[in-house]
Amino acid sequence: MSVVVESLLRLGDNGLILSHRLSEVVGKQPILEEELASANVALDLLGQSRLWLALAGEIEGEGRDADALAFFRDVRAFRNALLVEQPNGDFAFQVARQFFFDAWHHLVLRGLTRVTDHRVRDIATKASKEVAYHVRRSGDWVVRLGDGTDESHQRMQTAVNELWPYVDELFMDDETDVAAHAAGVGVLHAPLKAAWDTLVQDTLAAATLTVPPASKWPQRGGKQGRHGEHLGYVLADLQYLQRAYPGQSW
Amino acid sequence: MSVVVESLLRLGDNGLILSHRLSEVVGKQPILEEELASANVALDLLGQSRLWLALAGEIEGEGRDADALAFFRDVRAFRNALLVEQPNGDFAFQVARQFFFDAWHHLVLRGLTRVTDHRVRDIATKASKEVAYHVRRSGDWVVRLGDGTDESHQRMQTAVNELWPYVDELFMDDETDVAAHAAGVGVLHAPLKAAWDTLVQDTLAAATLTVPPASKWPQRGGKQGRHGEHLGYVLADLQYLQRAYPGQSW
Amino acid sequence: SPEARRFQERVDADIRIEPREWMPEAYRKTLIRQISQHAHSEIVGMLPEGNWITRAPNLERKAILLAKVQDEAGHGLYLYSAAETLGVSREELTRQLVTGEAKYSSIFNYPTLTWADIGVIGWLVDGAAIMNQIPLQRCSYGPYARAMIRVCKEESFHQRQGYASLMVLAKGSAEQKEMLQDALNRWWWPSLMMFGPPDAESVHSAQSARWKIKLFSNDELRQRFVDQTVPQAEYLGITLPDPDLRWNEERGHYDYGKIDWAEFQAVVAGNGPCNRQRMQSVNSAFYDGAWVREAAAAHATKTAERETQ
Amino acid sequence: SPEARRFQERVDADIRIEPREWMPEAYRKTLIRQISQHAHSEIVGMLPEGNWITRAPNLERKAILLAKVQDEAGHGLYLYSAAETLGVSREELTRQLVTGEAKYSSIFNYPTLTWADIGVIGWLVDGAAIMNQIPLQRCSYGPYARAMIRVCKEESFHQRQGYASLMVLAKGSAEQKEMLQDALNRWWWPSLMMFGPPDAESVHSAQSARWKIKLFSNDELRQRFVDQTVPQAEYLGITLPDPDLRWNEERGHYDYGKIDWAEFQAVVAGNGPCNRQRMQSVNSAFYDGAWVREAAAAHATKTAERETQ
Repeated sequence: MSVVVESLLRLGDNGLILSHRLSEVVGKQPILEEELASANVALDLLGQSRLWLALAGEIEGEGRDADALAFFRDVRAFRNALLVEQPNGDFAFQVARQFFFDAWHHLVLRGLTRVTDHRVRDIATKASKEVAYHVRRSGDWVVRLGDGTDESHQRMQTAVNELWPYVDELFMDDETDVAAHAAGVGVLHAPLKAAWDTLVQDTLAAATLTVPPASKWPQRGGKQGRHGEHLGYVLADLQYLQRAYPGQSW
Repeated sequence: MSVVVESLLRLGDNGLILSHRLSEVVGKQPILEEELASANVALDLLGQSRLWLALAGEIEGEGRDADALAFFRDVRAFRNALLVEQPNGDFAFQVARQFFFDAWHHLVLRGLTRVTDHRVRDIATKASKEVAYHVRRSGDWVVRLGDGTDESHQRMQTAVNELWPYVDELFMDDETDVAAHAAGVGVLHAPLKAAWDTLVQDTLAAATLTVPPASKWPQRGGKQGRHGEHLGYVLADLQYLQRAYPGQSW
Repeated sequence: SPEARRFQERVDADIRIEPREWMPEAYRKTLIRQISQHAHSEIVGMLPEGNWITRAPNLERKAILLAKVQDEAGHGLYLYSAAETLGVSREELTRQLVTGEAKYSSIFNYPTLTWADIGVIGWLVDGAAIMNQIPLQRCSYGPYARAMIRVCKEESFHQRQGYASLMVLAKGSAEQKEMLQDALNRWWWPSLMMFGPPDAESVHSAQSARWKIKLFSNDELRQRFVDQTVPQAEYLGITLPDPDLRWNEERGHYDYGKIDWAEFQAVVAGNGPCNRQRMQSVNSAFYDGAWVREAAAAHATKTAERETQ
Repeated sequence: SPEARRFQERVDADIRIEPREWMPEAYRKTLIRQISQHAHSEIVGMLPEGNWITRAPNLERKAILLAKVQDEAGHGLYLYSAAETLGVSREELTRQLVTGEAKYSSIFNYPTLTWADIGVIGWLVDGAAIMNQIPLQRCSYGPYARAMIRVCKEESFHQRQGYASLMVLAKGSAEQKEMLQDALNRWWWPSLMMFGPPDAESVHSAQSARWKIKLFSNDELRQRFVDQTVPQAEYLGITLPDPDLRWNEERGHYDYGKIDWAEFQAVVAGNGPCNRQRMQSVNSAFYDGAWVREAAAAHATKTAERETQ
């Protein structure tokens, strides 16, 4: 598979899997306003994913459209980061996962608005406006929960600590990243780490939360297709209908 | 579909779905000895299910074996009672579900050892020995939890109350049951209710638990294929591999 | 009283009643009950449809369904706001939902078993809801009437989307047609029950009609719904599960079979297939989320204190 | 001391030490650690395999896997019993597992991602375990040696079943072969790590060898495992993911590449892909189930009291 396709799948799968996780908690949010906000984020991510996957399929040129890529790949062919496949947990966990992702996602999309490939630029330009709102919202929640009650502070700190080992993967560039960057369709992620650190440290400080120490052995492999045990269950639900009734229109 | 096949599917699907629920809690039991016992029950039910489904497929004569029936029917074609598809809940809930089912199952199997069809008799004879142990075990647990601590008593009573509306379905005979009985492959269930009531009342009494009042509007429909929302998720997991890789040997 | 007389005159003259105006206490209470029940229905209604977002058959349908369920949360919000103008707090309304004191539409106590259920809910359940709500755009209470205008617009959009998704099934494989017919068979009668008990047994109706917060009777609306739906079903090529359904030339309406009101009463009383499950979902969202609401309140207080320092 | 001398003489003469006999405190402690670590591994080992019971590809494989995982619970039980003969309670052993004081085999901190992983675990992980355990059937402590006889017999059965399921994949579709190769690629190195650090870095070994509770060194067992596995892999038609693997005529053994001991240390230290997940499962089974154990104990007490009345 070409590095271009591979790098687009990474973008598309992050959106698809995180929107799936958010879809699992529809109707179960603690505040009605958050139902709207959370569904909104899920919709944005799903919409972006459709664009990235469609472009991946188009460039691949083997007749796979966004649906074929979403519904007919098995777990080892998915390219999302491990962070976004983590199960929902409590609201603090959802907020931490979202904030870590959004902060990274926004930086990546801003970078993608400046690559040479205009198709990638166009999607990134649209998406980065949406994600600018996502990161404001999730960052606000980190602060509210961190600087809320003792219980919320504790939960928020636990969530930050538990998800911390999944952050480094977002900034590790492999051969695909390097090649996609050289091909004018991708960005290098390592250089974005400093800006991410600044935003996250400032936000955690405002939230009276402690920044965890660097992970000694960060978790990685998602974007190369080495996932955790949870993703298989996501796909079982996500793909059930297409696999049970293949080749039909809906 | 013939009433014979239909009535065998009901037996087979009960075992398949309940063993699936028990499989979900493997490795998560509160006592190691119960890991063994619970897996043992799951294995028995799975084994029985394979026999019933194989016989159903054989009689149907359309080339479907037990695997085809287990892995390639969608939710509306499943014939298990609503009771067995209820999600696991806490240990008390698992115990109550198991006991209500086992007590019924044992009576049904004893009845089936006396029908005219020898294939049904043979399976029932083997299965009823296994299920005699199941009902002793689950009944013992009802007593231990009911007559244990205040907390366990409360949990056990809650479980009994929550599952009570799913009991009546087990004893409602529809046209299929009547016809299968007439054809010498099935039993009527309504006449078994008195024996079930006696066992359950005695057990709940020994457990210092209260027998709930009769359900005013009992839940039903499972054995006609009208399930709850949970079963679809069971099938998504159960059938994933077969549907993702159709037509392959494993 | 002169106030009461003046109030009724304004209602009779189709002048909207606004929050700060005088209104009979019974009018206020009836409206609170009616609006909040509608709001609760939007909230609980998210559950049976939400059940299929993760399993939608393609990405476009998934996005449409997610957006639809999001709209329902939005409708819940407008309607709670409309109820709040009558002097009841959102907290109190939520408490009534969580404790089961307040009702929500019984239709949401049925399970969504297949993908076709989602389309059928859009077509029939939203269709019935719109039939109920269109007249309420002209109801006497201003905030409610305005909320209904917005809700109806969105619901009509949902209904068209639901019907469109059924057209695809109707033109699809034998399995898809069967799935569609099966969903219709299960949802048809509960949809007819959405209009409430027959007029003969309906309470409060006369007073509500005088107050213009109920503009047509249950049976009138039900008949309109049947009349509207039959040709749509024919166009889909599916059969409504009612052997007594036929055109009555004399009445100029479709006759339809006897509704099983015992089932309706059982479901209203809490014994439908999913009542417990829905209430458990509502309760766990509420109680498990209490710490989040407390945290948000605590943070808001801290922020306000810092600003005044 | 004379007791110590006599103890060592019996060990040297291959006479089994039994629970009531005198034994050095260090021997007892080492055995408790070794046996309980083995027991804990059986318990935690249920999780990665249990992950595929509900998703097994056919009913026969499902039954085989369920029975296998059940056997592991059984092994856990025998081994806890063997440890208990050394004067430690099951409660204490469980506490050590739950708090993370006691270790379990690091291999179970890797995820099972596809069905092929289940076969590969049977083949390689059980294979490595058997390689470790066969000599222990002759170890100096009677209850442990006897437990190992039973465990080895069942594990060999599991290993054959695992290998048989891989043969089906190896003869299957291109997708299945790819799934098999991929699983091998992920499990090969962690399997080699199961034998523990290289002899040069291994602690306690000399004393354990003298006590006959460790009869071969880590590297000896690892080499045997490699020598046994290479022809099995060839028979399956798959490639072990080690470019340095080749037959060394001179040594009469296969040479193999350098093991990434940094990864091993990271996983042992708690940073493997699934360490947290496994410990969360173990903890929630233990804490969420506390009320069940309390109830069983309370009921047993009540029953005993009634019987003495």
